[in-house]
Amino acid sequence: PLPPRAALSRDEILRYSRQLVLPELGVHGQLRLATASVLVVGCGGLGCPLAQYLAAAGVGRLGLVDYDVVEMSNLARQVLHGEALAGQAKVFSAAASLRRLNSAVECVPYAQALTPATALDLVRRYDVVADCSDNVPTRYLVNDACVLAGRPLVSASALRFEGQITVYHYDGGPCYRCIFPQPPPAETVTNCADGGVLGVVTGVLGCLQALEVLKIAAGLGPSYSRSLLIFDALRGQFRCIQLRSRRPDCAACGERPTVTDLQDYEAFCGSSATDKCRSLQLL
Amino acid sequence: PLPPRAALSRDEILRYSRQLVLPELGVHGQLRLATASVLVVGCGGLGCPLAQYLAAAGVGRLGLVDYDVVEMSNLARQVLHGEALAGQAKVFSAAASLRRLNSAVECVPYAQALTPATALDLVRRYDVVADCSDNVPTRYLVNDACVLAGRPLVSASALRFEGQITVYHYDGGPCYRCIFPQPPPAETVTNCADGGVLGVVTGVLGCLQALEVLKIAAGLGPSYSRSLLIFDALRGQFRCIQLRSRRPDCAACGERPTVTDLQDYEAFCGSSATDKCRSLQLL
Amino acid sequence: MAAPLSVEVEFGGGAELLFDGIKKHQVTLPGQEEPWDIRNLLVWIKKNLLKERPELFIQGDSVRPGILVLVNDADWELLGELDYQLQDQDSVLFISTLHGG
Amino acid sequence: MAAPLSVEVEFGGGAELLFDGIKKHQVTLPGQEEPWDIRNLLVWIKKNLLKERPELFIQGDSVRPGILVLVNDADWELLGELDYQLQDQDSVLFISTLHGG
Ligand SMILES: [Zn+2]
Ligand SMILES: [Zn+2]
Repeated sequence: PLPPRAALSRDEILRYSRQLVLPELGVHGQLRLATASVLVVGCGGLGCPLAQYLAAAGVGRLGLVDYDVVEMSNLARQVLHGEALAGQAKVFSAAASLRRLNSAVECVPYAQALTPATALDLVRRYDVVADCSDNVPTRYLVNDACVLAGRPLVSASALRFEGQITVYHYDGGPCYRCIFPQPPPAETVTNCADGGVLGVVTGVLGCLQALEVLKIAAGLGPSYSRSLLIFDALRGQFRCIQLRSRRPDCAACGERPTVTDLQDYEAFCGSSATDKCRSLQLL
Repeated sequence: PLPPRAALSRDEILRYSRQLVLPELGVHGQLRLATASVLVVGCGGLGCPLAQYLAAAGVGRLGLVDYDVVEMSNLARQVLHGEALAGQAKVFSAAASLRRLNSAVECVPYAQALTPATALDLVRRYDVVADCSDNVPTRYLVNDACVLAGRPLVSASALRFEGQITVYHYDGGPCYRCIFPQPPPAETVTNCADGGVLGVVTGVLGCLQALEVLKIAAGLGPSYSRSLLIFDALRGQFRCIQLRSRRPDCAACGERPTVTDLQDYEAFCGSSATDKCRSLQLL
Repeated sequence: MAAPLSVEVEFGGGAELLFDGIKKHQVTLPGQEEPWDIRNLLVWIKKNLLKERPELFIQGDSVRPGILVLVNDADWELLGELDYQLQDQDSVLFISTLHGG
Repeated sequence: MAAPLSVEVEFGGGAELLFDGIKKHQVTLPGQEEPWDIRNLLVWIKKNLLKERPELFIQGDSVRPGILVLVNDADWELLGELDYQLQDQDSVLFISTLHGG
């Protein structure tokens, strides 16, 4: 966590003037954003717009985690990267773009996969976590690290023309394991390479995810704790569904948790957190 | 309009592979995008994410209209610009960012206000128009130009924590004047400088606007013709409301239109299309 | 004699700023001789909810240009505008159009 | 004897791909001795709507892990899961969780 600050500079007042005049945010909320730190897990289709709008809004520190390098097939949705940066680590490409937009935001690139060995220590260094990853083992890993470290988790996902977003482990609400105690069978999971995705759908979801992070960081509270917003881009339909409460018998956040350390999530899920060439599945 | 194309290149197949595998889009849809041209009116909070995702998706030509220059107070939401470009025309700053992302997209910058003298000729050169402007006279001007030129208009707006999006003059649906035959009294109109806006709200709306443009350009059809999607970012609520049909007595698109040429929209609305320092109003 | 009606009146797009910033109002309209229509509702709102600067909301006997009126999420133009007769449990939304970007 | 029920069955998040890509199904469940609950509905879906690869949707007598069941937009866990007794005009949504980004 960053040290508290008493006042905004003249430059900050000018730069953030359009949001400072919002009574719900104001100088108090802006100071909270300026001293907030957010860990962005994944700098792909969701992480790019998310990091872009968090940096623009003046969040103090952004941790960027991604082991992957920029490929041409990323550029139809991963808008922080550019053609000239193909082959570079995504976190460095993203950090360079964010610096152009707002040099006052401290970007910390982690050019590595999030692993059970590193996740807890990393998550503890940030106030809020955004899960922008693209595979099941990482989603369980991020969840368990957030529960163990006591951090709120804003989680989004997108595939084809659809997107989903919710907030886990916030103010007594459920965690990912409360909703999904068991991982899906590996053969039922589709990734973006196989199933496809329309880039701007990740744009809509990444922006909504940034909004939830900003509201949590500014003290306004999120809208999607205990609920899940689903978006159907072909029909232009949003639908908010009510999720269950925290489960007292949850393995991670329940009254007698069995997940007291991070585990082997690839074994638990029967799939890889980094393999990009899984075979085509139906859904 | 751009000339039709028979096939995608190897590079295009690689770059757009994630969206090519979507059966609703496919090679046919991608070819339509590659030969589509979109006029973006305003390179501010809406125009930046919109142009970013249209360029990423491979739209053939983007016309960028804005008379304004980049200021530091823009950067909390106008994410295509950067600190180093303060003082430059927004259209050049935006075009440079878009070129970094996708050099195959032809960006045509128009560093000028859209005026009754130029609008019709400009709109006629494009297939779809996105209204990303920030004032009432420009919204009537863009509408009338689209009706006279027979172009669909995707219109979005944002203020404070709220956003609205709809599609005008598409497939027999209403135009802006069908819904708003008379302009609002000038003293009831609030701009972003006075009322404030949270940057990521323009991000959400700009992405939804890009989605509607892409669906129209690809032949999938929009979702918000004859309806208006309203977004309340504080509550996380989307609501889709049903609008009236086209009015037979509409001055622009009706059976006996009185708007047969573009007019003096500043006089019609009693307000300026370029004045950035209007006095504070209540709403 | 029309029975009392329970109606949800909502404001959005900034129109709520004329109503103490409150977006949702659960309203009970008293029984009266004539049926309740939107024309009457506007008079009732002006008297009971709208405390100052009514000209920013009302013009003549209707709403000012730039405010959309939605009855149960449908444009009031589809339902007869001022003459629409309110039903119990109806929701009426007044939304100010945004122009910012 | 339970009367026939008219129920909306919806699939999303990719689950619709097991049902010819059709998201919304208006379904009439015939009258039967026992009341209709979700357990029975799953059997009915397997027999009448789900033509191939049932293991991608059903596991044992429930849905497979990773599919959320929503009754009238609320998590079925709030309503008794498999034992929830369907009402006429209920909407039941089966949504496959997405993991892409
Ligand atoms: Zn839990
Ligand atoms: Zn019209």
